[in-house]
Amino acid sequence: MRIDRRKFLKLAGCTGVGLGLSAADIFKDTVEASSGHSAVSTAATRYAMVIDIRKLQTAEDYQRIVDACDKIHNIPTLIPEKGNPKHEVKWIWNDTYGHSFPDQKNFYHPEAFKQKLFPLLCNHCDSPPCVRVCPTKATFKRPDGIVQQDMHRCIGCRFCMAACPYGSRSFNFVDPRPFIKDKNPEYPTRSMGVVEKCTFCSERLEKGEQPACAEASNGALVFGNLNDPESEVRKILKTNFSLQRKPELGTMPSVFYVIGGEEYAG
Amino acid sequence: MYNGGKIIAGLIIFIALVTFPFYTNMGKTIEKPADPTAAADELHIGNVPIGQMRAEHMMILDKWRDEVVRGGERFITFDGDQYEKSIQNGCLACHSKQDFCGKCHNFAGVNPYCWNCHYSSEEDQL
Amino acid sequence: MAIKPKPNELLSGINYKPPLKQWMDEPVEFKKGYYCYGAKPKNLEYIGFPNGREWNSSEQDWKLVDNWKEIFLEGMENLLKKFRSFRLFMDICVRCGACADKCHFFIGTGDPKNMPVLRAELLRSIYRRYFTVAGKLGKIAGARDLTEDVFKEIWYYYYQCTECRRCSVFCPYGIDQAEITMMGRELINLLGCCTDWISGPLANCYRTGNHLGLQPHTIKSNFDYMLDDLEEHTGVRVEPTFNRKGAEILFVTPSADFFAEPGVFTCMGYLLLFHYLGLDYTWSTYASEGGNFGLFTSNEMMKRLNSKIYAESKRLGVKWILGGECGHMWRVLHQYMDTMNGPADHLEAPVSPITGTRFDNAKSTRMVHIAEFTADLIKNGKLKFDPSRNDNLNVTFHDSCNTSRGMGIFEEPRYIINSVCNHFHEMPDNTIRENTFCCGSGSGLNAGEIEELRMLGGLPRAHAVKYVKEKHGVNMLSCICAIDRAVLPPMIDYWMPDVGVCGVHELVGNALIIPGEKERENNLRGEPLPGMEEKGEEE
Amino acid sequence: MGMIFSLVAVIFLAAIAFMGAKLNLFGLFGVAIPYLAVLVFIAGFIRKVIKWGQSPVPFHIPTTCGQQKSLPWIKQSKLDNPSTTLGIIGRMALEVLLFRSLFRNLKTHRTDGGPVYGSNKWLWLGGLAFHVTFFVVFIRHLRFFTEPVPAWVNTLDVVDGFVQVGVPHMLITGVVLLAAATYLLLRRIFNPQVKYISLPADYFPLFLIIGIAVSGILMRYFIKVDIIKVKELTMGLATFKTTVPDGIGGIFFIHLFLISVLFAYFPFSKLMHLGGVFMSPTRNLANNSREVRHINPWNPKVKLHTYEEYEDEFREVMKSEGLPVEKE
Amino acid sequence: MRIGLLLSEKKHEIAKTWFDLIVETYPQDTANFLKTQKNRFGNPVGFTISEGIDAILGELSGELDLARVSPYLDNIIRIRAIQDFTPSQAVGFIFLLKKVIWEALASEIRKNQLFDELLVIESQIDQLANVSFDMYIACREKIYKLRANELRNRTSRILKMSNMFKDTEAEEKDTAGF
Repeated sequence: MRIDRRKFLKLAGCTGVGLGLSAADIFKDTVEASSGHSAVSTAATRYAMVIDIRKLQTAEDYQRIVDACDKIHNIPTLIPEKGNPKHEVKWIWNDTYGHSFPDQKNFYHPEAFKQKLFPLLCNHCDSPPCVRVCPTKATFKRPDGIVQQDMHRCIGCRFCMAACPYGSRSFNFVDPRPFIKDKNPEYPTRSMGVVEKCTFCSERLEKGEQPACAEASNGALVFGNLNDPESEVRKILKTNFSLQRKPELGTMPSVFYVIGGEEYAG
Repeated sequence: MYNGGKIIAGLIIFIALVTFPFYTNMGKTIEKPADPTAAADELHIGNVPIGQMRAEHMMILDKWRDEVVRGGERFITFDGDQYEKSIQNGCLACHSKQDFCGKCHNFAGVNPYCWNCHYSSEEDQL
Repeated sequence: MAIKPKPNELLSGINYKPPLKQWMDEPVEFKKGYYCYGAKPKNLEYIGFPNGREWNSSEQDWKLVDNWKEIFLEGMENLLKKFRSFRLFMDICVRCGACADKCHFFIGTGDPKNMPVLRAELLRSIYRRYFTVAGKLGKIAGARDLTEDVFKEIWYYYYQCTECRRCSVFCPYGIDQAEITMMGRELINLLGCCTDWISGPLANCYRTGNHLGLQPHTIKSNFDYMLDDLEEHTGVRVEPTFNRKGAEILFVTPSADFFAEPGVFTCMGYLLLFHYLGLDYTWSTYASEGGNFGLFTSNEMMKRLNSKIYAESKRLGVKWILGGECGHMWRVLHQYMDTMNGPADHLEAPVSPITGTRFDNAKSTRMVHIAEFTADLIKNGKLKFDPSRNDNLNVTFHDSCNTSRGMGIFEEPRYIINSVCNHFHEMPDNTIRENTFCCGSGSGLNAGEIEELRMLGGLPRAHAVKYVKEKHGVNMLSCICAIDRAVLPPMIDYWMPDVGVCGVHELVGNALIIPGEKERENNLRGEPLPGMEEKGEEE
Repeated sequence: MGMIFSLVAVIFLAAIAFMGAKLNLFGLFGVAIPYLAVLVFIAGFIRKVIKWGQSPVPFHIPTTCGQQKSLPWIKQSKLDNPSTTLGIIGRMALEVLLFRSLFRNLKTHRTDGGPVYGSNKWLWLGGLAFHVTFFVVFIRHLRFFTEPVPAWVNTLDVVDGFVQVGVPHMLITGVVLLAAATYLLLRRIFNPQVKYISLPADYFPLFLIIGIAVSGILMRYFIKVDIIKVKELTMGLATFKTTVPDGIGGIFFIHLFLISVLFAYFPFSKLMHLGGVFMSPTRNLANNSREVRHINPWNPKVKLHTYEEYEDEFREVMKSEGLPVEKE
Repeated sequence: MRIGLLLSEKKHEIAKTWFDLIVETYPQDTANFLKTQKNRFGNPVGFTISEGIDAILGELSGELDLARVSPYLDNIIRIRAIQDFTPSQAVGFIFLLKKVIWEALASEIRKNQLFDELLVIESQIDQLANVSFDMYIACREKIYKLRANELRNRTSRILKMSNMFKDTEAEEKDTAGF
């Protein structure tokens, strides 16, 4: 999908129009679509991630996953005493049950489950609102379902951050380079003034590797093609009960949380 | 001359501004950066003649960038070998940022923003 | 169809669409009512101007001297050497056109050569031809030969400029057509081609001290007559002094103020004010003219006429000088007098004897504008007014070109008017203050033979007055300029009757409560005051 | 007429340069003419300014565009009617940097509800955009005349390319310069008043500058030239060690030649307003002529009509009216 | 009147054509200026003409009330009276309206046989022209009066110099001479 310069300028001119879009407009047709549970990607490939929350037990389990991502993608680390919390950049991070699934009105979930942390990342939605609002078409959806962002084209307008219901996007308020702990010379950094997020490690996929987080998770995070009935992710989803984040918004997330059940009992 | 002081002061400032290139380079001998050794019509990765690469590398890089980011076509085959269309892992694998890119860019005062994001292994405290 | 009318035939006399030529190819056409009569030789002779002769500006042959071209060009070279403004303004105009529609004569007449830029180009084309390298290329470089027709064109249009400086406000380089017009007129005067209307007052002023040629005794008797009137209206007998040595202040105002209506009413205002204050001041019959037609002629003539004021102040031994309401008079006093005839070491830095205020802004010239003087009095609470005496008036204020753009006196007169009147309305924004429109008759253009031109030049001003007349019922146009007072009445009379013209100090005179005055029934014009109409009729 | 002439002249000049490049007259077009042009520019500029300086400012004639300094309780308009040196610096800065006077430009429109007052800022905007961008473009070109290129020149380049559109990234000033110059040209063609006053000398510099901008933009984005060789040539000029590398491309010589023509033409044209604006006596003088005496160096001796002469003529009538006289 | 209806329908078009024709009675450079600068204070001439046109056309569409239309007509004549036109040129612009109306409405008039009504309109225009002549003469008289006042002022000044002021004071009105 190549956009020539002229087209881009035209789009850039529409930025102002984008400003006028309200959230209602953004979600309107996705909500309609979701009510029927029908609109599902029919492409050959739709990458997805299944997170088996049962397999994440110790703090180290969680941290290993985040560290793997941070290191490989040159993600700056927030220095607590210096950093403004707003400056935090996160591709994959952990949060509480309440923050992760605010729409779950079931008070009777097992208490231990509700105490757990959940790894959160970009949901690579099948109907991504961030793509719709991007005035420069820097964010786009690939045929394989990955919601990708062209950093060269990002103008830092942050419409996508406003549109994303999952808070999966971070803005570089400062030059990130001084805050990168272990530099990966094979991966670029970002510059000040652009938005960034999880890419499902598209660069690793092209080399036939698994996403870094999945690789580091000891099987807790499983990556695969959702549209392939034989894929591992489909098998897990077929046999386990899972949750999506805020499914009622109709964004159709590609990240699933296997929650299990009996092990929380007692 | 009337108001001579002010007028001459003004003229001196003006002349100083206009002749800035002359006195600032007084006595210097400027060597242009040495040409890369390859002949202009030899082919570069991507089947582009070196001469054309020199004039239009920014456009070729721009094209490759779109192919990688948008199309997921990360690799290019040249002379039977695969090369990654990447500044960090491709270009800089053969060329030195300082010596190869930097010399001409600095000489011509052209400041691309590639380096804002793309590391070169020879600097940036790596 | 027999009934199809062909009205165009009725207008066959009109030159419909002249081919669009370059302006240089368009010969000047002298329109009746747009140009003045030529100067009479006896007037030029009296003031020692060269090349005076009997000639008629409406005739083909102007009887120019044989070497007129050399005189003109030599004069031009001389002026270029003497005035940086002239040389600069000849060189740097970029013809951006910002000034084009700012000139009241262009707006009124639509004649493109009345755009300030083009009026200046008339002279610039000569400058390029004779004084620049590129000009040798001729027309392509915007240069042209000086011919008799070109000279006439310059003459025609340089007496269609009132030196109002409105163009200069908008010019990005401050190019001032007034300055260029002055240069052009200096050159015209070298050839004895001054207008009759300017040369007459010049000669008069040089001889008798004022434009009207009033001799000392006439001034005196004229005053007596005015004082009788004043006594009749106010019950106060004012006793001004003339040529009195040892007075503290010398008062100078345009002679029209003690001779012409409605100027005399302004003069009555001064007289009442000074009487009320008990000011130790004197008038002069020798320096009895504030105005200075030299400004419209040549800098030397300006100096010769202006010198009388300092000379008289020295002879009389006064401490400082007070000046009445006038436009071009103040341009000269403010910007030229000290340079030309100063330093005024025989005087003292002016201090108001009533309030003790030092007029620091006039500490070198030692001449104060009466609006500054009066505004200071009012601010210090030294004057008692009954503004209701002006209640029949809806007043607006016309900023005069010279005091606006050659001095910047905007707030003082407004402060005074607001203190003495209850009903004041400004004209629309872009027609007042530094953007003010000219009366159309300044710089010696108030000659009767160019009535049409003056009416058209005054049109923009008249329309602004008309606007406030319709909107606020304005019926009095106040101003601080004698030329305005002289020419605005007929101009207003032509465009929209029933708006009067007055000086600011006439309003002051009306409202001022003077100890010992009788119950005022009439204003200074002898018209009944508001509420007194009945009484007036009974009597 | 003047417009066609100027257009043809500029095209002709471009053609000369192109032919020169074709004929390999690099020494002439790359070295001799640029040197000559700069020499003519500097010498001509100085000559003109000194010529102005040789004429004094005999009178104090600022155009006052605001309230004067008078009584302490009346607020003076310190920038539009300055009375101090500081005020003048402010006024001149506003004038030179922000085109204060053009900002005042007026145009009023008739609507059904009556006249509406509006300012007309298009000329101001076009003029300012033109001059500011021209200046920045000029400064930006220092990268061809300095080695190493100073950081501030590089920074300017980065700021100018801030929108990061296109490759090589578009420089805003170049585009705005071309747009503004085109606006100024169209104004001369379509505004009847401005058309009427325009001379060949008004169209010529505009076409020349448009030609320079177009050739520059072509070179940067479309018809590439070898920039390293260009800088080799320009640095040769700057260090007086001239070299003429071959194979630079004709478009560069068109660009360079048109610039040379602009430089050489400058001191003999209206472009001298660059220097003149600083010397305009209606702008650069304080309105303090009653406070401080301004000296006219050639203050003429003139024949006066003295009081004595006056009294001699009118003594009898003065006495008859009781006016005091010096001599009885 | 049906033609009145037609007139008000096409008022805008007729006004524009008439305005252009009037403006073209000026030299071209002036005409361009008048056309392009439609503002009241910046361009009083153009404004007065267009304002007057609107008023006159409004009146023609209904019953012609001279008292209502006169001030507008007067505004235009007052300007043209001092613009170096011959008397016929100064007021002849009224007759241009006949041409304009005919050109705008000819087909409708033919189709509906409205010649009688056209005659009425034309006689109204003639009426306007008559009034205009009166106004023109009044303006010229005013100018001559203003001029005569100034001439008298000049002579009175000479009388004044010979100290005969009191005899001429009654004439000292109006303009002073500067």
